[in-house]
Amino acid sequence: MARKRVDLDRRTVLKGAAAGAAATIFAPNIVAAQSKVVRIGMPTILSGRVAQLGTSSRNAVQMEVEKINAAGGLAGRQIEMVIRDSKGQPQEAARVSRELVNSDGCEILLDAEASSGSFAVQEVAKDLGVLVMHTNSETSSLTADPKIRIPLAFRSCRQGIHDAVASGAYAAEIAKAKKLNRWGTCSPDYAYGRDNTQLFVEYLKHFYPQAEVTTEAWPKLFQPDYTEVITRVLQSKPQALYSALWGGDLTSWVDQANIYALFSQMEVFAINMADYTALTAVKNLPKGIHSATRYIKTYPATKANAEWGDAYRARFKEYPTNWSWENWVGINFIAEAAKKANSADGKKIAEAMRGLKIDCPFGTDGTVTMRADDQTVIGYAIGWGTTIPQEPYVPEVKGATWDTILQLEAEWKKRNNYT
Amino acid sequence: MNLAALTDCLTSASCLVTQTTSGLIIGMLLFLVAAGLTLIFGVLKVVNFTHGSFYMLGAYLALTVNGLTDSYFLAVLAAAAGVGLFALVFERFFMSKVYGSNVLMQLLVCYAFILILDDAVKIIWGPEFKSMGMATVFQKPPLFIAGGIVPVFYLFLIIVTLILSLVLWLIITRTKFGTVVRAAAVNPSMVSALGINTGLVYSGVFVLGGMLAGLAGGLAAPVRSLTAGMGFSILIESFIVTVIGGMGSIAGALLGSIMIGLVRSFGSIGFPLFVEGLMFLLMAIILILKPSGLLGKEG
Amino acid sequence: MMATRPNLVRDVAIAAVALIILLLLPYVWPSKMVNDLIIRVSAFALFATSLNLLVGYTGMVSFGHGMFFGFGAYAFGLSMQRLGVSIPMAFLITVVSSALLGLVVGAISIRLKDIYFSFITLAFQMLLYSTVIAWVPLTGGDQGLMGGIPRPPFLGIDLSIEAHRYAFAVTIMVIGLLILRQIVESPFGYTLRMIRDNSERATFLGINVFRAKLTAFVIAGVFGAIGGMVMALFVSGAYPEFVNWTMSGEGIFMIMLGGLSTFVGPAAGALILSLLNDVITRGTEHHGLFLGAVILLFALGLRKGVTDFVADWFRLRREASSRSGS
Amino acid sequence: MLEVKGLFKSFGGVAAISDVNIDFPTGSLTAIIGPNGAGKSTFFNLISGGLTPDAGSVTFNGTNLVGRSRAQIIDAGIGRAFQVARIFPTLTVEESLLGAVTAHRRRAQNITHRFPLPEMRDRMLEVADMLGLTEKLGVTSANLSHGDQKLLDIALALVLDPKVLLLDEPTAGMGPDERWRMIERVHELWECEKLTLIFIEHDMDIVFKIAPKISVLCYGRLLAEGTPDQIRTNPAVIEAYLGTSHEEAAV
Amino acid sequence: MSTSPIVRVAGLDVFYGKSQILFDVGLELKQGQTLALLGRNGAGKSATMKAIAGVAPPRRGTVEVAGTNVAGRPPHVIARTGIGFVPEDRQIFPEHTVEENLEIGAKKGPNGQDEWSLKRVFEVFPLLEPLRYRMGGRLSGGEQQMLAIARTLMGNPVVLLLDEPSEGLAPIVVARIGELLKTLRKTGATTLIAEQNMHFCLGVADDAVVIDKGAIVYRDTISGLKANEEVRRRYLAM
Repeated sequence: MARKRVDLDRRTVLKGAAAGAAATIFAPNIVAAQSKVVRIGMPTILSGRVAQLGTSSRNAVQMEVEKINAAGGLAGRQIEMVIRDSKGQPQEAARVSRELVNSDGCEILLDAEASSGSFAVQEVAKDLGVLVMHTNSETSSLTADPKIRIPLAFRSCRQGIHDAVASGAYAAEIAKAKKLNRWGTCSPDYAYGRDNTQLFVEYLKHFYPQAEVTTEAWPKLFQPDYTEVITRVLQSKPQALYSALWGGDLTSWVDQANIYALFSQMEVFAINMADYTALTAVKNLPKGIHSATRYIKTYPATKANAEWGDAYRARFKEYPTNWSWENWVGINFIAEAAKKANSADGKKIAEAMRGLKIDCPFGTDGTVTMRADDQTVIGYAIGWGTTIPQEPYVPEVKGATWDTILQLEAEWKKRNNYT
Repeated sequence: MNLAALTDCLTSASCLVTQTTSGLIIGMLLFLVAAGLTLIFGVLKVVNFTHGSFYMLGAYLALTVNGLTDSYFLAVLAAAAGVGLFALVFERFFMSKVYGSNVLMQLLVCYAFILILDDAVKIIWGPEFKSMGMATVFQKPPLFIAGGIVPVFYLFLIIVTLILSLVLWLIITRTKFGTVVRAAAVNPSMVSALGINTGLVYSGVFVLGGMLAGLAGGLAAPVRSLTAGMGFSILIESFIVTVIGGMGSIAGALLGSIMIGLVRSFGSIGFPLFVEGLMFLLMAIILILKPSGLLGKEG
Repeated sequence: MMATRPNLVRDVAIAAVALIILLLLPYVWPSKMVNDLIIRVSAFALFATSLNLLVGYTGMVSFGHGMFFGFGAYAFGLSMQRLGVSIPMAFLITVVSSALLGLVVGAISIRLKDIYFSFITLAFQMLLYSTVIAWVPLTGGDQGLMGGIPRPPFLGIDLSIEAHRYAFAVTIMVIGLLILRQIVESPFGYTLRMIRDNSERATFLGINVFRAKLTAFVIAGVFGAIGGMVMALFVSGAYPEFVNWTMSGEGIFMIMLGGLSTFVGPAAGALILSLLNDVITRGTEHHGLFLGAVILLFALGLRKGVTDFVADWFRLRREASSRSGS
Repeated sequence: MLEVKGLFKSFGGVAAISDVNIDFPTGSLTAIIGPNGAGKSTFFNLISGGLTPDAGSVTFNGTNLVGRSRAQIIDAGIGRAFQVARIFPTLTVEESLLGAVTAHRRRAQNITHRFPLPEMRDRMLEVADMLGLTEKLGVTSANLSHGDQKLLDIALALVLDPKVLLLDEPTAGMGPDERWRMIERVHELWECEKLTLIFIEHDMDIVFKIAPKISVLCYGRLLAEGTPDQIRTNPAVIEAYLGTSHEEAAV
Repeated sequence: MSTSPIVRVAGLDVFYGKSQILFDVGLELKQGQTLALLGRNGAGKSATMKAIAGVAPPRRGTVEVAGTNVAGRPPHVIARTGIGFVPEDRQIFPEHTVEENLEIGAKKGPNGQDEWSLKRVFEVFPLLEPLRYRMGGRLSGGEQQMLAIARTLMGNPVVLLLDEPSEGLAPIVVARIGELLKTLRKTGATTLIAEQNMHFCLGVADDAVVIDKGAIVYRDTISGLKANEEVRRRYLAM
């Protein structure tokens, strides 16, 4: 079956490639603004080791665009998605984005890139003056830092600082109850891993000052063998361990830590564990790992959330990812704002989007809001729970309180001179 | 840098046991991949950049066979056999066409296969990362030796790889095939003049090297996440190992692997933020002192 | 019969014509996509041609040349972001620092022969890559230099304007290639060829092979870094991918694709590979499969670079005409 | 005068050259002969800096050359050509010779001018003319005939203005006519350039015809020295070359 | 003794790069015959041997072994037709023991002959037996020469090609090798010996061909050659 799909792919691909080349080289000036459709360019990662993130983003967007178009599109114009692979390389993301706008006539960019790519796309959007929705970059500074922020750029995904406050609060509560004072960390040695872990520790100590970090391990990103990292952690015998490892790195770390019986020797908080890709991949998932929710059907425990999860799974034969719901939010914000502005023009949509609140299965209270002052989404569901080895994987989720998050976020912004 | 922690570790039996076994396990799995790489280079003078992809293929084949038969041992055997077969096809129909031509052409053929295999794996097994799961035999609590923690599975892996190294050593030194292979590495034209088809010897070496890589992939599969592109980091580490040991020297590869394993395990105690750098540093120092590697021949 | 050798005047004239054509192109063919393509190709052309100074002219197969491309991008980006200097000053800093890097890496690597040289250059590149990824406060780690590279105007040139950026990139490329051309056609260029052909014999002519190789390595490093700088200006950032091994792999492929026996081969290869990449990624997410197949076709089928075919064709034609003439 | 005294060199414990003492007066022409493996090429390598002796001295006009770099030995005036022509296959004859002149005049690192520097031409043309390569200047070295490659190899040594020229089997692998042409050139060279010439040769007809003095090496030792007539009748030399008579007797 | 030749070489032209080394070389070897190929250094003896063995294939010409033309085939194919080649510089595998060197050469002959074993080799070459575990690289020149011959014999060749077996060896050792070849000759071996040392061939060979400047210039019995002062002086002596 897989083979058949390949053949089909290849044929369409060849046609597509030829047509694309011809279109771009011989007719570079497509004036899309006058056409009936509105093109939205979507650079994302469709190949390489994290390709699944990109394909799951594309899937979610496709599902939503069908609905939006059925309901009239953007102010009467049908959406046409132009989705391109950046291979996860920022310079390719920049190139592809420029090309999407300059020669494919895209009027809006839906940036489904990892953080590195997002900053590159942000630069392109700044240069070309188009509306961009960052759907996956969790790096706080992208929208929080006024030096980087631009008026036409929005973010529809979780943000590092929100996660950190929620995590700190949850971990502190467990620590208090179980007297977990000696902590270790084990996170990938790159920007996300470092920022995430540093902020977590900060808020853990904020809520539970007795906690101290006695050991740190920083494996490389995509490191295949974590043995030395695991034994290093075991040597220092912390009572609890925090990890920001994710994806395949997390699962191989879990597999390798498992045979050292690490999970029976300390409480483990792995923020990215409760993501279906990781949960379903690990064959011998240890019971009782604490994790924040990425996307999980059980939280928010609403019918809308469960229905969306089931629909996605029924259609694509796989679980949605964290990136799927974030793209859902991104495309729906664009659609709602266009409805409000009654225009498909980027600047008008941007105007309408600031402060907009929309209904959303992934909101804590059934809605999410695009905060006006820094153009990033708030009110989405964040929670923590512990794992069990089979469905529903994380049966009980304790939701974070947004009031605390927003208050501490404001203080954090002040400290960083972001206001 | 944390030298105090390192001295503490070196004087504590439990830490020594844990870190030494962890160093050995890192090293021995690396050795299986590096041994094939160095063997192929030694005999054919070809750098097989696809060796990491062989390892990846081994892991995926093991995953599939494990899923079908639920037997880790069959899975490992199938990985070795399957990759050996693939190596044969690769050598006969592609690599052998660029022997004796520009090194860059050989590099390009390998580069092409790295790209193709990564995509092929994604098409066949899907883009998401996979995990094979531990065989029930090894789902046991780790052993505690002198206070140090030694997982049962790793003990098994160390023993198996040691046995494999021994078998490899016996093949190379005690069998006619091995004797011919060593001779072909030194003087292929004389070997040919004695009536031996060197082309077949080359294929044999490629197959043996491929089987080792496949075996390593299969053996490690329960503790690795399987994903397209997983071969590359192992390839780079194998290069470091073979260069340290001397290109073409299997004993050198063993020495290099164990050194790298120990540098990683003890380095992570003493220099937790510089483990990677430590490996490169070790390589640079060794190459500066001995430009052809520890056991390499002066070229 | 003396072979006619290209003289400086002729090369300058060709460069001037090429530059004028490139500068006029946006007026004749106003496509932003073509502009973007040419800017990227400018960066890669400098990168590939400088690599060919090592591989093609000196016979030093470096697997780590991407190190300089990435280093140039970061050195330039960081000078602009952190030091707030002018663009010419940042350019100077980039050139000097990459020369120093070339000197240190070269002094260690050149002692090694053949495949060992290749690997140690690759190792240095991977070390730099690891450093870039891990040194988050300076480099931004995997996210690259964030927030864009400032592009303050200088000498009436404002690189935040696309047209200026385009003109700047092609001018740098043409001048850079002209300088590299001068180097390979200088006495030093012929010293390098002699080392490539027979370095043992070269020492018996009194040539200091180590010194010549080191000089070549530093020069190649500097021009590789300038290529990286052009790329950093274009994407307004610097990314770890620039320092990754794939960059070196692509550089080698550009050389092979374009042909390493002609001076413009690598630049032609840069153009072809960029086009190929754009077309393939546009059409499929399985670009590894397609690019791999193209590379295989090339390596097992053509076995020669595109400009090699052109050069052969010219030679055959010349020989045929001289034969019929005599 | 080039004086070799007490020269020793061994490889892995096997002596390749042991206790060789030979003087080469200025302007002399000497042939070195000896069976295969006698150490003739090693001897040349030791004089020209290709190898460093284990013991002994090589003195040229009063200065000891042992331990000097190749470049210094070249500057002192020792030039050599090789048994298998060592040339630059992708360069033309002209380019190779010009490159050698450039290197010799310390302009190898020059990047500001175009190759070739005009002042290098005369010497190149002079040497090309001397060795009869003028017609072949534009030919790529790899495409030269075997004999011309050997001539180019000698020319590469000659452009460096040597005072002593070492030729390792200048006629190796040549056809009969080519061989004599080559040796005539070599002889002419010796006469015109006032060189001290030392050459290794297997062809005894040639050796006896042109060499006023012959040194015979055998198993790394100097077996005999003398005029052609002395060598021809030396019993030790005959034995070394033709085998002992007892083999014949044993039949 | 059969009269039809086992090896018939005709019209060999060999080039190294652009220069022609052999011109129309031809020779024949009959069963049980020992033929000496004599000539001075560089006359083309090795080139002839290598062309027959396929190590340096000829550009033109035929090499018939038992009626089949093998010119241009890979060396191992030619070796399997029964051509046993002992190269000039012996090419012992230096880091293999004597026994391993022999083992590499071991194979059955083209018609399944399996006369040579380690045991038989050590009978014929008693000097090698005590050296059996010594590394090839640590043997003396004479020992290496014996090993090289023995190694080729292990492959049960129909014809033995010996390229300058006496070269670089001390006279006493040369004598020993000579004795050995005589022993082999008595066993009915067919051998082509390239030599510059005529005296060495006198008791060993039946017939001789003289090669000079890449062409065969003289053919006779070995005793005929010995008697021909003129030819000897012209092509072989100093």
